[in-house]
Amino acid sequence: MAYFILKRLIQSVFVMLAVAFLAFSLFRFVGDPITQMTGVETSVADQERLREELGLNDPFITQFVRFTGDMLQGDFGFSYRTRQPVAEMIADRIPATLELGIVALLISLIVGVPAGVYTALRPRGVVSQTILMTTLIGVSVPTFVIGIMLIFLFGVQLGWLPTFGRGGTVQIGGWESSFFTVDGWRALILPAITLGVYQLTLTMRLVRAEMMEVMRSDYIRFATARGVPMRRLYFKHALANTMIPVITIIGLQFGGVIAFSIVTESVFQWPGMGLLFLESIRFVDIPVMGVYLVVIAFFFVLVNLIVDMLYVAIDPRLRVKDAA
Amino acid sequence: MLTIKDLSVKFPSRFGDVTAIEDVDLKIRPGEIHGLVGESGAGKSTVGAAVIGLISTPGYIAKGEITLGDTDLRALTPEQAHAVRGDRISMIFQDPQTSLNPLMTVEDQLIETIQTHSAVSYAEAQNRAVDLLEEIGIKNAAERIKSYPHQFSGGMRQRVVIALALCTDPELIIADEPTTALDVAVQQQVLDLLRDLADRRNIAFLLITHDIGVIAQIADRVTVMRNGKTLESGETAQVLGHPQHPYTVALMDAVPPLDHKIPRFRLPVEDDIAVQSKTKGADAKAWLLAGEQTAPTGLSVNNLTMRFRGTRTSLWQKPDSFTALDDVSFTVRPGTIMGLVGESGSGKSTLARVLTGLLHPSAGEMTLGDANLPPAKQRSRHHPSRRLMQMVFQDPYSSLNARHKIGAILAEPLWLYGLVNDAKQRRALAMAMLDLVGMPADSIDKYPHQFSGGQRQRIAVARAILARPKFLICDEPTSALDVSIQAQVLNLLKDLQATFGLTILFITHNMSVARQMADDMIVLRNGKIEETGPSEALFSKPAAPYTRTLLKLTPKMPPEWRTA
Amino acid sequence: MNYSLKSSALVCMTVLLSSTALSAETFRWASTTDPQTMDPHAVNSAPVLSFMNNIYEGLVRRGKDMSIEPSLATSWEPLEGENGWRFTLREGVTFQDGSAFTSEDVMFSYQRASNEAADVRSWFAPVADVRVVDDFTIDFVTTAPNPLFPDSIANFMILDKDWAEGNDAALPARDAENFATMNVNGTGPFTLASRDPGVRTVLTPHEGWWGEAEHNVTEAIFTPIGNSATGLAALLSGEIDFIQPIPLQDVAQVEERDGFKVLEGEETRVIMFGFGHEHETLLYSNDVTDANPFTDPNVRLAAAHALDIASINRVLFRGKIQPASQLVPAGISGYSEANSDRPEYNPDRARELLAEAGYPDGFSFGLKCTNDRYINDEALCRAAASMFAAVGLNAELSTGPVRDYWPQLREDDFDMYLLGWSPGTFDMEHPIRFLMHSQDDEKKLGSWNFGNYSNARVDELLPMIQQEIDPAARQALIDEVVAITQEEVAYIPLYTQPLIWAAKDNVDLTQRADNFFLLRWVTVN
Amino acid sequence: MIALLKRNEAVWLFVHSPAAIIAAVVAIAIILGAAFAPWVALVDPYDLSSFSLFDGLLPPVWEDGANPKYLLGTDDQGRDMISSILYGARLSLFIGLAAMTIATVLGVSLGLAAGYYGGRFDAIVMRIADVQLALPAILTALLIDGIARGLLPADIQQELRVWVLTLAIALSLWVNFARTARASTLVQMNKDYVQAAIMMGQRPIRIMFVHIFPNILGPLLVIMTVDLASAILLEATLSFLGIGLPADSPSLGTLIRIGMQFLLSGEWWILWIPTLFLVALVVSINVLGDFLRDVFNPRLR
Repeated sequence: MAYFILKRLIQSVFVMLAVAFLAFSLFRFVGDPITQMTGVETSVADQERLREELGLNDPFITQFVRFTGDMLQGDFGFSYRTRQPVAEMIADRIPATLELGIVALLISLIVGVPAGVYTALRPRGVVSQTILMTTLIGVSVPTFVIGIMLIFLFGVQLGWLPTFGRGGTVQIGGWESSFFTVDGWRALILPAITLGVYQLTLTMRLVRAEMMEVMRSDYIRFATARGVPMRRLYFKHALANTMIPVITIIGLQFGGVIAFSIVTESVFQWPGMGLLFLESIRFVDIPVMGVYLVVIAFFFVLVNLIVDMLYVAIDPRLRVKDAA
Repeated sequence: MLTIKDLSVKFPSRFGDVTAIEDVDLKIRPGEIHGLVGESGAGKSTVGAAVIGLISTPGYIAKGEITLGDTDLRALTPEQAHAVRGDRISMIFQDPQTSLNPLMTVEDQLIETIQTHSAVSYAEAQNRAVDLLEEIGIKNAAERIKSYPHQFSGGMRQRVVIALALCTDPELIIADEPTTALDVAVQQQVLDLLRDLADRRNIAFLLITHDIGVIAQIADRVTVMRNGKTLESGETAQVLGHPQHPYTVALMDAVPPLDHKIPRFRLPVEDDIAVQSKTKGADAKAWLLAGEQTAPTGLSVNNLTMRFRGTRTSLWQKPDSFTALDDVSFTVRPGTIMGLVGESGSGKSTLARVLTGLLHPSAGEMTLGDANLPPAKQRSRHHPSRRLMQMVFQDPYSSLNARHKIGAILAEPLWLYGLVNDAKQRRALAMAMLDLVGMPADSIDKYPHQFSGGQRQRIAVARAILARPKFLICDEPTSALDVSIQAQVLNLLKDLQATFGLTILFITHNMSVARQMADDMIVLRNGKIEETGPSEALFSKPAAPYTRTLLKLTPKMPPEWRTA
Repeated sequence: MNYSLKSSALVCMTVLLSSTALSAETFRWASTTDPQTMDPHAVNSAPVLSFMNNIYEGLVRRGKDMSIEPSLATSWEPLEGENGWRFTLREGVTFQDGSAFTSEDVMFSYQRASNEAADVRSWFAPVADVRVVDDFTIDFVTTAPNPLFPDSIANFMILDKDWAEGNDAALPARDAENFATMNVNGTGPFTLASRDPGVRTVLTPHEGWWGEAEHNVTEAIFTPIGNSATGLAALLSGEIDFIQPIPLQDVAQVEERDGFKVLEGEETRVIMFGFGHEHETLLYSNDVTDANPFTDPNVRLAAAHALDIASINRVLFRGKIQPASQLVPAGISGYSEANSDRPEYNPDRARELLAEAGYPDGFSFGLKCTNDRYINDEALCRAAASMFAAVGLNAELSTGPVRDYWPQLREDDFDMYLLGWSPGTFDMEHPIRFLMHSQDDEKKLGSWNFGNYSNARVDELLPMIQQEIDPAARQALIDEVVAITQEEVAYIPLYTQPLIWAAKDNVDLTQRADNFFLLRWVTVN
Repeated sequence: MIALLKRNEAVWLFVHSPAAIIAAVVAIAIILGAAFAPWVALVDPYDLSSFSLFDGLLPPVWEDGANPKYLLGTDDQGRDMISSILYGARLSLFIGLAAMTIATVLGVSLGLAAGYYGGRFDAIVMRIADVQLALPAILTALLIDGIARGLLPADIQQELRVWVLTLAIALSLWVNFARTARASTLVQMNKDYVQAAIMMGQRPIRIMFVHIFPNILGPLLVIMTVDLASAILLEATLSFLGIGLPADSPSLGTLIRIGMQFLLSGEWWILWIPTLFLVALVVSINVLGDFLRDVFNPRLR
């Protein structure tokens, strides 16, 4: 168990380093930060001096080693755009993105899992077919169109929900949360739905497929033959077994959810990491872009570690090894 | 007690309804073990499913009656039917590996079943569960009950399955191939348990199986089914000892006896491949014989050891290794059949894989004919042994590439080994070979899934023979086949061996089959050779205690039943 | 064609205050970009300078009509006996932390803003020396006569010396933040209450401000909203009171709705096409690879005749742009009334000119454009390319974000390019210095003249314009430059970009032509 | 009889699935329209002289002020909407198909090899896949976009734009194929026909591509359709974020991005007609994917 976790950790470190390398090497090509940092009237010589000061003229390897080295020491550098420490900027934005991602994920689970179970158990029903078709259309509409439509329907026409931002937030030990105010929740609804729609469909279809597979398994047939109550059969026996592959995919997707929140955040002016990232691209703020990528990779790695541990929690076969 | 009358089950399809079973009649009395025997596709499992009301969708009961005691099972609402399940009728499935929910402890599964059907407290249910496990022979039940299914061995797991079927004290248990996935020793224990339960608790069993040996051993009465119809029914000794229906007669003929060796299985005329025209087959035969006119080739193995490294689970602890073959030495005489028997996990298949170069042994030497046979990593793709040694696999469903036509499958050894370089010739030869193994020539443009298991196994044999091998490894070639098909394939192998002077290593778990095929025998257990020697001597006077046990446990029929 | 000057064009759009009883109001507004920093010397960009003008003040400031008026200096006059200006400072001014404002603060701010670390130091290129005369008098000595110097430092904002030095912010932050990046201490009408960069910035009135408040805002909350559709939705749903800018195609929608109004004006930014004047050959041509037809003024004129500004205005800009004849819009000081005609739309004439120049079948060339810098920039270029194609000028259009754009222009990687220019000093001299004078790195002239348009007479005229004090004589010099550059088609000036803001009906505010939005002119009714 | 049954299984299912038929009709219509756009379309959006700003912002024929020449109206450049959409679909489908093909070839080769060889090679491929997974699609596209900007000379960048975008999308999709191919290969590796081939001494390349590949094609086909749909959507999303294609080579995504400007302005057709078109295309591809899934996994029916 400990060895298993350790192995995953080593793999994770490899993934992180690789991402850092890619992030760093590729973002150098995004554009020239200097022209974005300086005004119209700044002379070329002044620009060149700034370039030298920032070390942008150093050889690539030197820059990468400095970048990685600093990062390992917890020094994430300063933003070219705002001159603030990148670590602080990103840290300030993490709660917004995470809360959005988590709520989107929860929506997708709370709606997607029961819908998947339902459509698996009544595959031919009219309701099932309607659900399947609706969600199919749901994933076929680009996220940004869904977002804008929701804003204009619920924000402008009906005026029920805010159109942008996070609403009221509460600081809890450095974590700025929208979970504790009505305003915060109201502001969360639309972006979370926008972000969750795709995930919801994915979850639903996955649960459906796995559930249908599980329902055909011998142990479900045996449990039926023993007269185990249907409700228990579906939710205790079948669903638990269904969740094992579902958790893996959700884990793999969570990184995607966080990254896809770039689109949602830009549509809803949601002050998360994605929005910061987009702004940084516009200003060629290389330090922020690099750290953002590494943070995304970190979340991916972290979520997958958690998934591995969840596995162990759900599946007794992975817990001990004393099978005959 | 259970009465089935004129039962028909149909499955709607786009070509109209397909009848799965038709006009089935059956009666089971309390405490009776009723064997329902038949080959695959006979519809025996559908009968069981119909009784417990679990016919897989979209099948439905077209007509007939099913009554359990006074209850008309067909008249029940779905809720009532569900209440009957487990309470009055229970079921045991074939594979104990898959019939238990892997995520729940045995205790949870038992208690949930008990509490579903009787209003007892949790503690009481718990007590009953422990008692039950002890009753069916699980030691230390109070502790073991907390375990998860994967923590039990195969035989123990099947006991747990039986306990689950039993825990509500049903009147009838439907056992669908309950021992097929088990080794003989465990099979024997489970059969004993069933017999005991029938006698002591007066539970009726519907024992569905394809294994006539099992029926012969414990069934009180037997019903023979074929193509969805019941052919014959009655006392076991009556039906099997004095079969009336021609099909039952043929079936009994195809069962390999354990106590003596027969030269060929007697097959119903229309099934016997020997009758097929051999005009084209003669071409193939001629081509094969025209190959190398060398003497038969033997094989010897010295001190072969195979160790598997376990998966690493700890940083500090070295992973456990598992010894699959432990210092195995033997010699297969040229032109003979060596039988290799053992239970699952004995190392039989590992041995085959080491010989064919799929696994690299930890130690030991192999010699094919006069030449050293290099182990896997040193055996190049072009080594002569690649051709000289061929293999027939257990599962004909997976040994042929489902996406390749038969023609391509058969032509493969011909071009791979450079035996025939002209594509047209290859095709002609492949067709001739099909004829030789008793398959119609138009099979060549079909895909494997268009054939039955037995036909596929013949194709697999044809492919192996087309390489002009000198040494053939048959790894359980008939264990996935019905008994009558098994007889055909065994006959075919014997014919080919005789014709082409092949040397064969015949691997099987079935002592009776081994007796019919082998000239010499090896008994393998836990990677070690228990006993080896000429076949007749070994079967008549087994020296090793293990061999004796195996022979004792193998179900056999009273000699007087034999009609042959 | 002669376009008359719209009365409201450059003069501000002021909505008069309707009540004098100013009640306490929270005012929320949004714009597309967040000011990167709270340090008024660190970044010379419009979002920062506009925003910081609410908090800090300069010696002079611009009024609602862009005219220079006293701020921290009450008066200024040319120095006697040498080049430069003497500023008399306002007395009794306090910074937001309560400390008093003196000439030492101005001196300190000058040193800070002209330091290498400051992005605004180019403002002080003409300054030779600064001398503190007494607590409320300070002299700026310039290297040459500089009549426009006071105008050029309207955005030069004054920090408190003690505060900056005491907080290790004596120099603007360069590669790391310092105290002044996130904190302020100005003399202006508002002060920073809280700041969450990129999310929310809250300003509250500075109680001790020396001026008389024209606003009734008690709290002002700024949110950057990058997506224009979202921004508009936020306004229409009532979550914000004011947004700058809104897309011009949405003007009709906003106007139609009750409770909202659109403020339209004209920015000082002129959009134009430039040419690679000194390229020997075209870089992106399939047919003409051995010459650069754009070196011929007639070819450039043909391109100008090919463009149908009226259609562009009607379809792309819904009638909201003013066609431009020169590089500053009418109303800016130095605007050449004498040269206010622009080449008319005449495709036949364009074809003729091309034929005369030896290209009867036209030729292909590369046109570079931004897609995120000016209003409808990409659509404009596509339309222009289509119009060019109609006369045989086949433009290979290449559009990209501005972050890649300037480096490409600096590397001379274009045949023709799009550029927008807003004269920082609100005087014609500014575009002459940056866009028309030949490139001269040493003197820092012609630094945005990417195609290196070069005319010896123009180069000669620039210093004369810079030093001429007499307005009429100066205008004559400028008229000559404009005439030359029009004659030679140095650039094709297209139009003046519109300014379109939207607000709730109950908000009164002032739209200044430099697109600066100042809270001190806001009232919420 | 069984042969006939099996062979016509797909056809039979298809004929009995109205959703699949409708989807196929829609998809084929769009694909044909896109393929023959140069012959079908009224104007060529790439030929700047074929349209004029004079015709800009005309509504569809059923609205007031329409020009019957332009059935679905024109955009702000005066381009016929139908022509733009056909050319847009052409480009979107091209990018989608090309990205999917690259992803399939790359992913399946790596997945097959990883499953076949196992051990260290497998571990390396899977770690690379992890890294790729840790860089979600949008970010991959941004990175590729960035590197292309940096490495390619500016004059060919514009022409290679489509390919850069295609590659970016392909790179974000290949992992899916690699993981599926690997998992399926591992299953096939345990099948005796593969063992037989190895035993016979066949070349690994042949075993992988001639023996294993046809057997893992089913699940791959399903992923291919699903990924074709996501590739098209991803292109649209990237264009929305401004890192897709330039406005003069409009894909459906670019058309939608441009249309977003007219969300409120009254010219609804510039946004909603391409959007409707995109949704119809993606839905029909997804429905066909579902159908394929059913064909290959009859148990889920």
